[in-house]
Amino acid sequence: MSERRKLVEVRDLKMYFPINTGILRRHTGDVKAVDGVNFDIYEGETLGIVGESGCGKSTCGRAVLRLYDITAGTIKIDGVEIGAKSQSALRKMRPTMQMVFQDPQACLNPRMTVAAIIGEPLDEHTDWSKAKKLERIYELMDAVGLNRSFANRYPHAFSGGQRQRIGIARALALNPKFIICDEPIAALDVSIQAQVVNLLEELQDSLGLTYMFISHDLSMVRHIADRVAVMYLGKIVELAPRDALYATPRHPYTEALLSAVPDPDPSVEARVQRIILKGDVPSPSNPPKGCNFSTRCPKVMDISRQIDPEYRELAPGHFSACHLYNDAGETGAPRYECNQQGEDA
Amino acid sequence: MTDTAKPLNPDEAFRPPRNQWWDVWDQFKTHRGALAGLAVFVSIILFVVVGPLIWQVDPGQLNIRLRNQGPSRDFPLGTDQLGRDLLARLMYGGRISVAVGLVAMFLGLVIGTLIGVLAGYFKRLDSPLMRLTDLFLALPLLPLLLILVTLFRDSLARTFGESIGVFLLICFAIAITSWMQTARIVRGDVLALKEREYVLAARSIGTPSLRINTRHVLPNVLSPIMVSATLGIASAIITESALSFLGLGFPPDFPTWGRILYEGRDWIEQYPARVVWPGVLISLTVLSVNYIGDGLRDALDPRIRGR
Amino acid sequence: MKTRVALLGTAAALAMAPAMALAERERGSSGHLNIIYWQAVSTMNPYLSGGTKEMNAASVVLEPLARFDNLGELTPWLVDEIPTLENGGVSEDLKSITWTLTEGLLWSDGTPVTSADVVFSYEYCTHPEGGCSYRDRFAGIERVEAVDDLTVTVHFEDVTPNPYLPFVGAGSVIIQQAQFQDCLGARAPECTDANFAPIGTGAYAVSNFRPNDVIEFVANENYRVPNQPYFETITWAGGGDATGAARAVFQTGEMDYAWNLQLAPEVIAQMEAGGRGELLVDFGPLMERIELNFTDPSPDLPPDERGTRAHPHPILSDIRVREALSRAIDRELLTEIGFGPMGMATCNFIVAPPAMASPNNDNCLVQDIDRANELLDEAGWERGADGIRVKDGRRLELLFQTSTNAVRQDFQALIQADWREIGVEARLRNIDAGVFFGSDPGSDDTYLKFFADVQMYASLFEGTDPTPHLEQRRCGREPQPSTQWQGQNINRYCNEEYDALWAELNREADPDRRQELVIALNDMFVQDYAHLPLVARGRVSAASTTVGGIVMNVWDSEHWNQAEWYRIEE
Amino acid sequence: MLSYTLRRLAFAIPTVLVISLIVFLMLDMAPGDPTGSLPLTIPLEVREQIRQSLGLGDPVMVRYFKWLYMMCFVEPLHILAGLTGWDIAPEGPRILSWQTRSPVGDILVQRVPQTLWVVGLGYLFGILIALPIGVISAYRQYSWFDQAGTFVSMIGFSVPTFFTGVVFILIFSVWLGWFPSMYDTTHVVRDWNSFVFQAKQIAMPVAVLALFNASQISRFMRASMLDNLNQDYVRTARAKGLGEKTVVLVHVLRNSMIPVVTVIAIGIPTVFTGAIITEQIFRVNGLGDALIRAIYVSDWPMVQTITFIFAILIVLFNLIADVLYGILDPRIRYD
Repeated sequence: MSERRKLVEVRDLKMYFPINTGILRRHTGDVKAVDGVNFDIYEGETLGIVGESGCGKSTCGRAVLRLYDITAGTIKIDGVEIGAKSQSALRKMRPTMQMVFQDPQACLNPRMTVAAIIGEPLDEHTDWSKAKKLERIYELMDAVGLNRSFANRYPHAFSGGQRQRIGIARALALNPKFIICDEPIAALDVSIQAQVVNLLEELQDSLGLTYMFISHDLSMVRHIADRVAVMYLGKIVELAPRDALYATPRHPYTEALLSAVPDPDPSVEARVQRIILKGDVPSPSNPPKGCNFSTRCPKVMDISRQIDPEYRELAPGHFSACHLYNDAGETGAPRYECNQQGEDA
Repeated sequence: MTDTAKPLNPDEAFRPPRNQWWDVWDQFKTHRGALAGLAVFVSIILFVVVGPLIWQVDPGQLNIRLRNQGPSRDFPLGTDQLGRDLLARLMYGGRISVAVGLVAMFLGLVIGTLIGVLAGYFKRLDSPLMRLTDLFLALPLLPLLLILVTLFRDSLARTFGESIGVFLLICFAIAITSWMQTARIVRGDVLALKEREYVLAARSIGTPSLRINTRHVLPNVLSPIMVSATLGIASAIITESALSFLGLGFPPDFPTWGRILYEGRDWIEQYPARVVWPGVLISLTVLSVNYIGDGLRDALDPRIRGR
Repeated sequence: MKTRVALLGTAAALAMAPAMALAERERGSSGHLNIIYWQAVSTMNPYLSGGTKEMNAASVVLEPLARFDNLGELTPWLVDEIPTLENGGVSEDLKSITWTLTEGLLWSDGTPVTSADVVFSYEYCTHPEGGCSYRDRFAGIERVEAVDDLTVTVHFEDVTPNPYLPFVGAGSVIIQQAQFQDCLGARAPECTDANFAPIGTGAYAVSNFRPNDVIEFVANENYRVPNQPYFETITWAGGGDATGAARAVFQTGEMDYAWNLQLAPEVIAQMEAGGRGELLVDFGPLMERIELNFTDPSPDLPPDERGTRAHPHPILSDIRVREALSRAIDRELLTEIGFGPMGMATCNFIVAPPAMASPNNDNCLVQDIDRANELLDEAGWERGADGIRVKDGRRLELLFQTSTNAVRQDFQALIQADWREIGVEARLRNIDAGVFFGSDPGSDDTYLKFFADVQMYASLFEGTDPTPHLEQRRCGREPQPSTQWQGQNINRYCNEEYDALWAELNREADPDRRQELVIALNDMFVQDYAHLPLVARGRVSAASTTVGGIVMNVWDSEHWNQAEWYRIEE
Repeated sequence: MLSYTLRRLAFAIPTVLVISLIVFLMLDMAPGDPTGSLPLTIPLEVREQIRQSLGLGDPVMVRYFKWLYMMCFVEPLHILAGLTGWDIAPEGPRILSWQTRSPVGDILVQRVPQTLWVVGLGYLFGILIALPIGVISAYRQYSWFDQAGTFVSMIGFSVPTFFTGVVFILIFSVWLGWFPSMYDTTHVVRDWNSFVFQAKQIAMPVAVLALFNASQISRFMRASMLDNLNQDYVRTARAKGLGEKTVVLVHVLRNSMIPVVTVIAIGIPTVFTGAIITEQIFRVNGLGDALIRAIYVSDWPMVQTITFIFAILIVLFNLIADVLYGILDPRIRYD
């Protein structure tokens, strides 16, 4: 594998939301939405982020774009450290990194026309003439497959898929290198989902984009992502190239997630043994001691309840944070039957 | 570069979409009370704005020999104790009363919206500004107004002249004691709007806070603001009248509806018209504005509009 | 001797009017009386208030040694006779007066009234920390001496031709030493019980007092006239407004007596038609006037010279202008509009008592626009393009200020119209009464500073002697920076002849000569057009037709003879 | 909930203090002068002495803290002592009204009953009228009753009380002679006749206030009922076969009352502040009347004290309303 350029480097990213209680509103704790996350994204690839709702993946995405003021950590995008930059200093960086949002209805200002929405980044970052801007807007509309004649309409006149195209056009307006897709298809009908995903893939090919693709839909991630990170309760528990992850998951949580994905082949589907997780996701304001997953892990060990497992590279490019693989880390050999179970399947 | 004035779009298929205010208007039209209110309010505005152009009588013109006249061709509503034409006084008085209502409402709205947006959008300002709002809510309003008026009337009158000084003072006093509801409503809406994805989208684009507010937040809190605007006009008109009625509003040689009513109170038995006309005008204005507000509330509520 | 003659007359009148009643009426036989003061009474201690309403309410309870009757003549009240030069009560050198209390007088709590109470009343009001409102009544007194239990001598520092100020009239009452013993000086306001329910010698005693709300009185069991007062109880309500008070007497009959009904004449007339009550009007020294500023109030002058005699007024220093302004005013019309039967157009500075009012100045009563125009033409003021006169590039424009008050604003408007006819422009301004009549030296809007060209207000004097009132117009008495703008020569009038004549009046003891001097001073001031008298204002009250014995009195409290009021039986 | 309440209370105290300071400083700047309302016959030297005796010589902050101490400590003890007869009244100066030269606290004690009676009854009747109107209007939305109710309530708060008050006096007092035009504060209810008199004299001011209050509350009631009538649980209740009466009066009404109760609680302080005009017109010598008269004669200690009391009432009832809302509506929980 040739040494690819790292476009995004995230180190120990933390995003806490403070909780104030009591008569004096003292700071008594934090919602640890993102609690020490590390990953890189290589130029031109798609990193999928999966996890249950509430695990912090959207927050993570927004934190990477510095839509929040992060609690700790560093974020380097295209060689520039942005973790501690002020919002006004960030402004110049904005064209590099863009975002496509989850809810195509909510992400468009209902009181602006399509042209105005797509043109807003241009208004902010260029001093082009109106005509030039309009030309660019038409170009973008063509690129995402919207009829030019819709330019003066308001968002409420469009279907969900069309709205998402508007959102994508807006994200593309400034020729970004890096786009975070925050569950861009979650709110769409299944028939539309494929269209949008295909559009994203086409654009990636033609424009050389880098994606961070956040989703809870493992099959869709499998389709689009090059590498996949699994998040649980504010932490990345496993990160691996797509095929490695889907073939040999090295974290009980990943296994549980994968076992829940329906297989189109009924014969396979019939044989699948679902791993049913017990209990609820603990509150991110009060994560359990030791491993975050220890309260629900089917393979929990005593050590899990005491010590937070280290996030380590088990195989080249395959990272995991689980005590199960602590000793076998070098060989990648399974230590317990859990992996055999996977092979059986 | 192409000329920006040139039609940019040769495509004939372009039809500007229907502005959504038309939808609001369509819904508004179905509210009969609101339509009637609008008609009455427009007539009152015409009465006080255009009226004096048609009925060119100086409201301050004394006609001592013709005082306390009943309705006649020269004085359609009669004259007061100094022989001033009641119709002309009502027109001019209405100008002031309505102007106070509009200006005070506008001021109150600006203050309330500004504070609401700042508090809702900037987390750091939220707590202090909301405490400030609570503080103002806790101020006893009428007494405060009375004190404000007694305190500053003369110094302002000196700086700006009698009429403008008092006008400014009263508008300001009413505004400063009535912005809090607007601020609270706007803050609540902004807090919700701020989390909307299109605001996040704008942030991710790099739109600065000021423009996020003017472009994305403000237009979307317009409907609650509109409703509190109509209520604001009504209460400002009543407050001004009440102040004049307590003898603390505009100076006596300044006809406002509240003043005319106050002065007419002594004469209510001999000349009930002197009390009834200003009273009816105040009530009608407030009533019509309230109905407009009612209709607007319904029309701006998408849940109702959908029905 | 005039005083004595008057005394006899009054005594006769007093004896005759209720004579028939005296024979049959018993104390308390008339039951209950309702009085309404729309400006409510705030305290029962007149020394702490200074307001007429408080003085009136207190006069039912607290009494002076002598009162003025309805004709303005001195009447012995707690004494048997008025001390004079003739009967030896007033010393030959005019430096002391000796009063002898009627024997057997009792306070309403049954204890005897002694000369010590009189002395104490003096000490109470003159205490330097007390803030007594009637302090000036006791000015110029060297000491007050209790000669024996019933005799009091007041020693003046100087020759005092009019010794009838201390302990005379409703504002200078005798309070009980026993009750107010611990209330001297700064402690005065702390004695709430005493201030709200003073023990007095009057016909009634307070049974309940709520400040600014209501007072309830019961007949004084120890009142010196055995069968008086006729009313058993009085409810003295406060609050509402003048219209409501008038309505309550004239129309609904809820009230028997209403005080100070300054309402539009037509309103009163209409209400009176209800027939349940009648209007009581009498004229005292209260007069509405326009003061003309003799000094330049221009804000361009340095602050310590503005409005001082260092800068004579650029327009009003000319007597022709002043006369023209006076002649242009239609006083009869003002009276008709503003006061109706409750006012009288006048051209005098001293309008009452009748004997002191000058008969020489009636020429101003009729508006004379032509003469006014002539005078201004003579003075060199030419009509400009807009009808306003101009001289040497200066427009004949005057800033006209007064307090905020419906009648005054009507007057301003009318006078503005009158003056416009002779080419004078008046810019109108009205100032809140609390500010205008306030004494705060920091405010530029007080009538004392008079930073305007002309101003209108009403003024009066206490009692029947105009000497102090005339003194106000002496040179050097004007408000100025060096006196912190205190002083009563409001228009900064200065005339040596006037000062000399006043000095003569101040030394003169002979009543007839005094009268001549007062009229001469009045004429000198008025004929100089130093200020423009407008309307003599009457005191206006309303009484139910079912109440008898009321005698309106403008020289003392309206309730001076409260004991003699009675219910007319059908 | 408790912590929320305590925190709100903790904020309420500085709020009230800041208000009192603001009002105090404003009054201190006032151009009016307590001697301005004295007759002109009182000479100027005497006026200056009166000014000094009123304590105007001290610096502002000294006067403020003196006032605050007396307001928060001396006056309440005196009032308590007056009510209970206990001997707890502290020695030393009290807040003195400039106009009456008597303690402000005593005057307020005299004034409160009138205000409570007249204005309180006006509010109570207003609520009693408003609730059924609101309920029926909402239940029969767009019926003639609703239209009429809407119209009447619109009239109710569009016609200022100073207009209705004057018209009422003219009609019922002057023309018909049914009710007295002036309120007698000394009247004591002893028997049936005196009760009838009391009812008569209180009727007009109460009616004016009730009309005004009813119109506002009925609007809230109607809106709240409408919100609830469209909820799913109402359909469920009907589907279960519950009687219409039970559905509306038990289920809907109970839930609709939640916001209305808080609106009513918030409105209580306006009972005191808003009735100034009504008290003025009907000559009810209550708190509002005391306030406006004090303003007319520049009796600042009185104005200061009454505004302070109003501020406390407003803060207190806002707090009560919020807490009430939290208790009544389980969905709302603070913290």
